[in-house]
Amino acid sequence: MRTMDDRKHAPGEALKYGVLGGNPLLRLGLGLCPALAVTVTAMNGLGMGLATACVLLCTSLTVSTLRGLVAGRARVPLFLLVSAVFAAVAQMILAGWFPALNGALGVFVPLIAVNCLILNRADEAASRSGLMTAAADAVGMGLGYTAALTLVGALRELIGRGSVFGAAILPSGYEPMLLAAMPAGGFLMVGLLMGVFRAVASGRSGKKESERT
Amino acid sequence: MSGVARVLLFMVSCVFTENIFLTRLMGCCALDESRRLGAAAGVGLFTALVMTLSSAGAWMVGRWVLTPLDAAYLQTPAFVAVIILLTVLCAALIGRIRPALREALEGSLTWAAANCAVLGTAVLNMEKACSLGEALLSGLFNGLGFLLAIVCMAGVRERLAFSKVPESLRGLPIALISASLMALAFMGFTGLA
Amino acid sequence: MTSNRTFRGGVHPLRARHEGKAPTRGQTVRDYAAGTVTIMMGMHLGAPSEPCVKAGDHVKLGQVIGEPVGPLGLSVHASVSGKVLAVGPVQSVSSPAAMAVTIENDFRDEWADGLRPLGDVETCPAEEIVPAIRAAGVCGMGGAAFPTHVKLTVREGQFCDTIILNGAECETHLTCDHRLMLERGGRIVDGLRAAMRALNVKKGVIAIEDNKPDAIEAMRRAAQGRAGVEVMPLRTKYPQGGEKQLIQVVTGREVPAGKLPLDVHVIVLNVGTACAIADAVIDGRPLISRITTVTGRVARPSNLRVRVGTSVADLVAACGGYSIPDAEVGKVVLGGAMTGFPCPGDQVPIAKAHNGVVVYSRAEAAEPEESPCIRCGRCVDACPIGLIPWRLKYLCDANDMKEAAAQNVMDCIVCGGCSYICPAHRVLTASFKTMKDRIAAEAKKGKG
Amino acid sequence: MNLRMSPAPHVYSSQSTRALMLNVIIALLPCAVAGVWHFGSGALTLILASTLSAVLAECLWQKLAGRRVLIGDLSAVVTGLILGLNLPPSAPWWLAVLGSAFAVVVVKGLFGGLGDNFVNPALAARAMLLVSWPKYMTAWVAPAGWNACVDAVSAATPLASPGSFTAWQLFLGDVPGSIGETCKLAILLGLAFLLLTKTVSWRIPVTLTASAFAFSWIFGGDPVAAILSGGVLFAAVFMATDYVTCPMSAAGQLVYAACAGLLIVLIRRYGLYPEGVTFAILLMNIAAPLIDRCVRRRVYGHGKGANAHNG
Repeated sequence: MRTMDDRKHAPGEALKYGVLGGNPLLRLGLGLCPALAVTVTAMNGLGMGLATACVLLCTSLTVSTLRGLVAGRARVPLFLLVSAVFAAVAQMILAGWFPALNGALGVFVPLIAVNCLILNRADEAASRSGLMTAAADAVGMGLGYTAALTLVGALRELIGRGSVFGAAILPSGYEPMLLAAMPAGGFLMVGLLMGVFRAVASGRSGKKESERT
Repeated sequence: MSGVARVLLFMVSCVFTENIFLTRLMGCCALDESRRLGAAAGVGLFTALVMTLSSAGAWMVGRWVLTPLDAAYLQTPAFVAVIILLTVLCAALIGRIRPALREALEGSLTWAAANCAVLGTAVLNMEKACSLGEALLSGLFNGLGFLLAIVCMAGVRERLAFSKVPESLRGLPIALISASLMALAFMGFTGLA
Repeated sequence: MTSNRTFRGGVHPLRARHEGKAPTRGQTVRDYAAGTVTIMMGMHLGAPSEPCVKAGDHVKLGQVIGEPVGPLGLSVHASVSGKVLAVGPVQSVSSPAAMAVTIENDFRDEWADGLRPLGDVETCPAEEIVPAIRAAGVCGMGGAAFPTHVKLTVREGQFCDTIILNGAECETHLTCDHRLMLERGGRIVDGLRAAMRALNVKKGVIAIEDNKPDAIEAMRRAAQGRAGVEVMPLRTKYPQGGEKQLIQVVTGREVPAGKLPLDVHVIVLNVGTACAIADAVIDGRPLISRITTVTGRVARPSNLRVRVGTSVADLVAACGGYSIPDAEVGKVVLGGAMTGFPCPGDQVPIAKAHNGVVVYSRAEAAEPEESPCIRCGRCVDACPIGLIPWRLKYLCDANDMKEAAAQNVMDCIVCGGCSYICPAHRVLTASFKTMKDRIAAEAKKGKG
Repeated sequence: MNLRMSPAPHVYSSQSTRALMLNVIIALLPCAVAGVWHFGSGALTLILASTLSAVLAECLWQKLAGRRVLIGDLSAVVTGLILGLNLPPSAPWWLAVLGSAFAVVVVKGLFGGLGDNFVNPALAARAMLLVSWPKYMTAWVAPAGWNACVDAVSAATPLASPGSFTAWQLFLGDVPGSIGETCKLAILLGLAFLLLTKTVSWRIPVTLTASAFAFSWIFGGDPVAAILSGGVLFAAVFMATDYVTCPMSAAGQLVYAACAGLLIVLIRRYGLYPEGVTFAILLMNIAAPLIDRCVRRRVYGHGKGANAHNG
């Protein structure tokens, strides 16, 4: 039987792991700040997720290429600098082509540089593996993060405004619950979703255990 | 309004009304450090120190180096470099003064550089086009706000250690839900400054 | 006659619906001797004594039947005269197999000759007092049963400046000390003076809760003209009679954690113990009887002067039997309701330190169901030494010995106040006792 | 004879969780009656809706989470009742239902149930409703008897228009405001009952009120009006005294109540929200674990006092 780690390193499995079982936000608790701050709407969530995913991919590839050059204490600062460079690039692209989204995300675009998700993947995966594996890991994690942010954004938008991606979903008589769009609502939504994900995952593994025996 | 009153109002704004952790949602990655009160206070103090210094440092680099060179696009990497430098310096300083403390915080110190509250404060200072003194104070007060939030959080979490929290919510999820209720309470400060 | 002298914390079980003293408070002490007595060898703190009689022997009143063993050893004396029926293990309150000597009473009460009376406590040779107490087998009669001669031994470098007689009797239900003070106040003062003279102590304080004004009056009269003896009324509050609380209230000193009262130059004796000291010194009488309060669900609640070794069943019979059908008897407690020990059966014999027998019906004995802690803080208010019981409880449940010790669980005096007051009926005191025993055992293991 | 062997103590005080909760419910009744007297059918509907839904939500949550159903301890009734009395009389019924569900499930249940929540459920729910649906939570009607909410004559509270009501009106509750908080006479009756039955101690209600009085005087307001308007008294008696969320040590409770009073005045005077009581007490709830840690009784035989006589 292959271990979890083996599975993570096969590209297809890495994708699935990143989106579901090892979802960076909802299972691993990485990259919390943007997930709480900008996910007021589904669109913001999607945009933030994709931008982070791109920076993650580029950083992972770079770190993987440079692996072996730096080790020990100096590695975290190096990862930070690499992701800062790509975050600056992402900021310029967003500002140039998607100014509205860039405005909505605000200070959290440069803050991609210090997103724990990127640091964690650079440290745990990219600096220890080849280009292909690093890329698969980054894409899986990036997509998983994007999916989670979009989900949080969609739910908060639905409850806080009655719409998803700007399209009104709930009947016009719905009285939006403004809390959902506030910081308190963000904390609550992410916390609850994490609990749900964990409950589902433990329910599944429990089921598997019982099937096996 | 007198200078002292303005500073006071600015402090209330940073620490309570616009608390960087509970209202502006930066530095939440440090949520995991808030399990024990002692550790939380240590991390909070260190972060506040780094924040104060790097706010000023980043301001100097931004205003005196990047602006004259017309290199604003380098702001993020440059600020990150400043923050890393100051973090390492502060950690070394603490190691000199209180070696035991340095050892106790070893794991968390490096990551303080990756705390987005630090970079966030520096970036926001540039956006507000404030003076050096204001940048320094902003770093200090936001750092205090961060300290307050994480210490309160740790107090609550130490209490939660005795609670019958459902299995799937233990740890980070219930910490986030606690933070949610704290953020709700902090909304009461709205309008104070 | 009310007093404001008290400690911080505590509870008021007497003011609540559990006023248990009323039925026996006004009853003169009656003598009672049972047909057979079962005298345990381990009635005191310390190693059980070695039996020195065998089945079939005839023993006289006051004859030594158990020889002391070890540094905390104590002699045991026959409490009746008659034939030894058996020497062997019996069920005691704390152990299913405690070594004991069973004697059939011939009701002749022939005294054995052995102990030498010293006469008047004010004139007898001071250095002979402690040996006399030791020979008489006197131990603390308030509950802990610590050998009294050991307590009255002051080692090199230590000194004692105050002896406190504990007449607080803060436990619910018990009135034996109250009656003793009313009926034999002079003897109590004699005992105190004997102890004071033995250790050359100038100050003796008799501390009494202010719910016993008649006892305060009686003791004041008895103490008149006696050198250095003073009666001090205290506020009625549980556990006012706790050793540490008493020292704090009377002298303003605190016994440091892990230390003994003598470290703050104080010795605390129960009034019953003082009486036993006087009997030993003046008359050369060993400790063979004591006053025990028998109350609760018995037909005639009374204070009985009983021979050591009388069974609970005999005591109840002497009080007219159970006032409820036998099947309805739910719990029998040796001692008071706050700290007493539950009896495994009514054949258990009374030891030197058993000051009460309280009988509960099944309904009264039913424990309320434990529910979640609501953090009301009543336990924090009630703790006489400033612990945080609700938090300790979680640590004990999690078996976190290190943290529980750091939160001072070892300082818990197991008074029961927190458990009594808890509206969620959490099992607090018992958990702390278990944790204390466990930590003590661990420490012993580490040492040896 | 089958004797029980449970360890000491063998007696218990007559207070139980259920009895304490029942005392609080009884103490709340005068406020509820006064609220219905002033605000009529709307108030009654809200009180019933919030109480019933709180009990229902507690029952459902405990079943769903696989826990023992403990609605018999009446804590859900207290939460629902307090929330209902904290709503504006003209609020829609579904607001009460949502608030109760939030209080019982999110604020209390997720943390493990009674005793495990760190903020007062009713207060957190009220704050949630206030920030989520401000237009309902800040609409007030004049007290006009049974049909007050049907006619819905909108009116300003004493906090919004100070000086327009006499102290007597404020005391009897003949003013616009939340259902339970207007009639100070009813609240004082409740307080007297709670003190007589030793359900709560005097420390928090008295200190909080005194602190609000003193600080509003210091900040240049009318101190009498300050404590008679809005929810100061109701919160001081019924919400700040919540066992679960206030500090446990006596000294800690004094600090807690004094700070709460200061915060109330600060938020009222400088904050966005006209009434600071809810947020002030929530904030102090958060600080309570820290207060309990800082203000601690010295343990007998430890520290300075213990060694004073040694030597």
